[in-house]
Amino acid sequence: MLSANAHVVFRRVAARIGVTTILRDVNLTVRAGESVGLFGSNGAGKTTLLRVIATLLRPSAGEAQVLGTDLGSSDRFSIRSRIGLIGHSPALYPELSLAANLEFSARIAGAPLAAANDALETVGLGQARDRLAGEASHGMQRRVEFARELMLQPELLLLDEPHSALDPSAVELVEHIVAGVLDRGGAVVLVSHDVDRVAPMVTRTAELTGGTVR
Amino acid sequence: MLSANAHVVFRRVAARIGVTTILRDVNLTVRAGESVGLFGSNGAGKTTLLRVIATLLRPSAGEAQVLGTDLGSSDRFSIRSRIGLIGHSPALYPELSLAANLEFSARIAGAPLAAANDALETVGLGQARDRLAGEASHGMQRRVEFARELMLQPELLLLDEPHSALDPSAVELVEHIVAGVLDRGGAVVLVSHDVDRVAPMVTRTAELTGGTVR
Amino acid sequence: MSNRFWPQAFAIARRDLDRERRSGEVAWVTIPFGAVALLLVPLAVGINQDVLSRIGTGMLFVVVMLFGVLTAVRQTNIETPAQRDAIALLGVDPVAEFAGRSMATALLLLAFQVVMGAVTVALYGLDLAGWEWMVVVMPLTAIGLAELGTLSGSIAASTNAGPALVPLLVTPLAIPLLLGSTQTVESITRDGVNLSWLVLMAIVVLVLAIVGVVTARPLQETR
Amino acid sequence: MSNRFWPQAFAIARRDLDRERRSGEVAWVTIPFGAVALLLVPLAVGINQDVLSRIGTGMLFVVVMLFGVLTAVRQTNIETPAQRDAIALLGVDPVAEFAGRSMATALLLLAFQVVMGAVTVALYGLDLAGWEWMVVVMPLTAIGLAELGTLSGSIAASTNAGPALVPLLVTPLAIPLLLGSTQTVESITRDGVNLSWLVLMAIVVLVLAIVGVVTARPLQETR
Amino acid sequence: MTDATRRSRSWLDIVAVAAVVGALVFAMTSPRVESQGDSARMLFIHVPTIWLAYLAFAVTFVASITYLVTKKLKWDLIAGSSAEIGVVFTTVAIIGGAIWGKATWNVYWTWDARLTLTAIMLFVYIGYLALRRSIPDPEARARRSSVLGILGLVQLIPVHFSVTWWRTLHQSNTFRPRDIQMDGPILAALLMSVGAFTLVYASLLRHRVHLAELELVALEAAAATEGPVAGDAVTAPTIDSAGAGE
Ligand code: HEM
Ligand SMILES: Nc1ncnc2c1ncn2[C@@H]1O[C@H](COP(=O)(O)OP(=O)(O)OP(=O)(O)O)[C@@H](O)[C@H]1O
Ligand SMILES: Nc1ncnc2c1ncn2[C@@H]1O[C@H](COP(=O)(O)OP(=O)(O)OP(=O)(O)O)[C@@H](O)[C@H]1O
Ligand SMILES: [Mg+2]
Ligand SMILES: [Mg+2]
Repeated sequence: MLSANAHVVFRRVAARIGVTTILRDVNLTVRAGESVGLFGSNGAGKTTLLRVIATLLRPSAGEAQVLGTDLGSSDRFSIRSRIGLIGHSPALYPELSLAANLEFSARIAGAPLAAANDALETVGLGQARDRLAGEASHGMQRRVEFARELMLQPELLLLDEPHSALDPSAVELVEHIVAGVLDRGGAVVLVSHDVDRVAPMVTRTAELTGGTVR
Repeated sequence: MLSANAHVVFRRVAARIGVTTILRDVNLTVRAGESVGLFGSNGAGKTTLLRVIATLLRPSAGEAQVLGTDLGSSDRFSIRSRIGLIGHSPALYPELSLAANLEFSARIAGAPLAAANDALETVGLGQARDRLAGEASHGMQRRVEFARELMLQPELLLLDEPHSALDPSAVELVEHIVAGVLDRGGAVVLVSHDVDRVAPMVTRTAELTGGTVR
Repeated sequence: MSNRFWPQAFAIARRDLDRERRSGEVAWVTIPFGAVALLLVPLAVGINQDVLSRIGTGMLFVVVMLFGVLTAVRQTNIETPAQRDAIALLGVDPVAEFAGRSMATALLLLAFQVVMGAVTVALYGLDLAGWEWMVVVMPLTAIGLAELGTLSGSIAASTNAGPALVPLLVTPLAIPLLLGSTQTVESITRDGVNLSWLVLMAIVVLVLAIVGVVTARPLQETR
Repeated sequence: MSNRFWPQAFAIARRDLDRERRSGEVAWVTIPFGAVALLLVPLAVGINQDVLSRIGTGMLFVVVMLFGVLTAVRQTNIETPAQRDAIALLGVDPVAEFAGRSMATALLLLAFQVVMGAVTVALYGLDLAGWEWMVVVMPLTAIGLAELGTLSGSIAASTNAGPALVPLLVTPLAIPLLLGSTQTVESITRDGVNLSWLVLMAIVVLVLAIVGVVTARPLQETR
Repeated sequence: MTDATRRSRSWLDIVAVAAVVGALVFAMTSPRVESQGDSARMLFIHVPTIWLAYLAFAVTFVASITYLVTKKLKWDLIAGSSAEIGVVFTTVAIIGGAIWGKATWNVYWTWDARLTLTAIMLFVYIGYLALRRSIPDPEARARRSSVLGILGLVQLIPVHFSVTWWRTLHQSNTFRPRDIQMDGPILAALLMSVGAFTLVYASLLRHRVHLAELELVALEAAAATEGPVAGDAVTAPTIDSAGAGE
């Protein structure tokens, strides 16, 4: 019953990369309509936890359910398209234009190409659409990633230090995208080092230390 | 006379990459003991300006002097070792350990290896010294870059969004390193999107719009 | 197979070809480099028209294979972890990814082979009898190598050794293709059409396609 | 030449060798790949011991050159713009950088050549008469190729074309080295010691060193 | 591990060693093949080792498939261990063949298709082992290498049929193994030798799988204990605020 409307349910989850243990005994529940701010010092494992939630890294122990699906089972691939992740480093193809990058995402996800264009306008890159991603500034690349998630409308959105590289006018994008997901009944996990900035847009905060969430 | 104790003197400087003009008519003076906060929207050219000041990109027009040396002349190479830059993306070798990365910098710059160790301790990575840079978290990599500049003690320090990826305990590093440079009679140019955070540590701010500094 | 299979496969293929067009790796590096290799052999072994025309076809396919492997694995090598994560979260069907990548690489390899074939004919003074069969041999070689490269790429992706391992995995496995292509051409010039080598190649291509399709999902699961 | 020249050059060489040790590129890819290439040629060109022992030395150096170029340029290719900026601001002497990179690459290429030489002797049944001269030929080839690779790498880095250009620049220039090495060995097995080819190689190596040293600074300036 | 399994393992070792000794003694005393001299006794090492390599790679193939179906790690350990032994046997067979070649053909290596393809088969499985080495996570290693374990077996086909194929399609200017006439005693010695090497294979495989299981258990134990996690190594910077300008 609990898990029915909880987007993320982790019980004593552990994660390893190779032989290094990074997370241990992580308990975390994120319900629909909730946005959780996740804090923790450098190297604590925040990015790793986001990758586990995103099904990109398999937990090595514990029970983990995301969007009603067990992360240990092979069903986890079917929920990938419902999850959005904006990570530290831009995931664009430097040889393609900003528009081409977004259109590629649209084609794979089955979104209309017009949506890609609209999203690019929304993040303020309408006029820079033909610039190569490799020649775009850091902030422009981040904005394209926001455009991607605006276009794809994920049910579960994971943000890793979303404010970095965005200028003051673009910082609103973070609140905008978080609000959008929550309005649709989705959930957000937001990693940040900047408590003050994040506070207004999260319903709850959690701290990651010693490989576990407190 | 003016330029004698000014670390950066730019008059109507322009910069191009390929055929794209990015900066135009930039006037900027940064005196010894001064730290300048540089703001501007995404894609305005802040990173490009830092690279011009760092002698990494030659100005295409105007007069530019850094540390008393004309950037048009080939003397500009002799001042490179007196300039420090912490950029957006980490400049580490992923196959080498954090310590090995720092020791490489020390060897090239002629600093004692002990200094590399001390700097690593200072930034809180003493126990992670043998971790590969490619396996270190984003914030850990940034900290190594701070350790490098702490070790090298540049006269002119250029910081591109220094706060990003640093956890609250490590954010002090920014103030610490800026204070260190200013105390030694150096100068700092600090690019950021976070006016509030930067305000206490800069003596002056400048805004980059339309390819020029206002 | 979902109804998004083909759109996804074509989107992947198009992305790879677009990236190649911008970087010009095959056009500007692989092709000239392969041509130089073909040029160097006569220079290094001493020029003797007789020996040359005898080893020509063989050298052609050795060069095609070695550089083909490099091309095939490059498509995987240039992918960053962040890009890999992003495409996974787009919900790409791993089978469509296999198909799309293989299509793009096969096209590039076909172009490479055509140019190398022309260079070999010009340099080694080959007898062109039976070369019409190249119309079948070259695409089979291209598809087979592309499938192998894609498959090995996804096996080696995100291991510790990373893409460094791929050529080691691909090259020995590509030997049946190499044998098939040289032997087809040789057998044809000697005894007229002998289809058994072609059939071997077709079987290899088919087996690789099946393995690629069947293992796409299990391989994805390990990421 | 500053008094920090040698420390800097050694630091650069050490970095390159350390990175190679961690990634194992030469050990795990280039060497097995080269060995497979040597193994494939006889299979592809048809088996004939006579022809083989005749083309053996030539094939050895073709393989050494092609893979050597790949190794030499790899050192440049794997450098990111951020890494390049960082090392520039460490105040590295461009001549020391040239020297350090060339040293590291030359060592790797020497190791590669020794293994490939052993493989060729074993596989092609070469006559070992005169091979003691390899002690001179191999280091000269290694140093020459390494210098060429480093030089072309820094030329490419200073243009927009990027690393894609490098093999294209290196390979034609490497032909004198290739000729020198094969001809030395051939002339020795034929007529006994004939030093003129060795002298040619030494001159090429020296000229490349001078060009590298002289152009290091101007090339840096274009960045 | 029960006493019974440990006892059966050491029994297997003893029987295997005894069988090899017995087979070799039998082989050495078997009648000479007049045309080839004593070097022909290489047959009793060369042929069993390559056949056992075939068997080892076939076991890898079957175990890989079984792993993919059952997802039981034990099968992956069998696949990996068997491939390791197969590589050793292939190497022994090639070295044995080369020594034999020196005696009969007067060269260690020649461009027979079979020799080349055997060497390439060795490369395939060296690649397989290199892949395994580069994946620390047991499950990921199992999935990825199983694909290669399956594909690798394809190489056995050209190796085995090379003799036939090249006889019809290629001038076969070298020795063809199938032309040897096998006398009864030689055949018997060969069969004994094959049997003995099979026992050696079985015993090696058991030891290797056991070792791999121990490694796996140790890895799981290390992960389960309350040791430090990766993040513990990062501490707060130690900035003494007074010494900012040090
Ligand atoms: C490096 C050299 C050699 C290699 C790599 C090699 C490889 C092989 C292989 C792979 C087989 C297994 C064939 C199969 O059953 O599928 C085989 C079988 C055999 N080899 Fe060799 N061999 C070498 C040298 C020799 C020499 C020098 C002789 C004898 C003069 C020889 C005699 C045989 C015989 C009698 C068999 C068993 C008959 C058969 O199954 O064809 N081999 N060898
Ligand atoms: N591939 C890897 N191999 C070994 N250890 C790794 C690997 N990747 C990450 N780690 C370690 O795992 C820990 C957690 O990394 P992670 O990137 O999740 O930290 P984080 O909380 O996001 O830190 P930051 O705030 O700096 O981004 C780090 O200590 C890191 O060194
Ligand atoms: N190689 C290049 N070729 C063409 N244009 C480029 C190139 N590099 C950067 N630009 C353009 O120059 C402009 C300035 O880029 P720069 O990285 O300096 O911006 P920035 O002010 O640092 O932005 P941000 O806040 O996003 O980091 C951008 O519009 C960018 O697209
Ligand atoms: Mg992180
Ligand atoms: Mg910037």
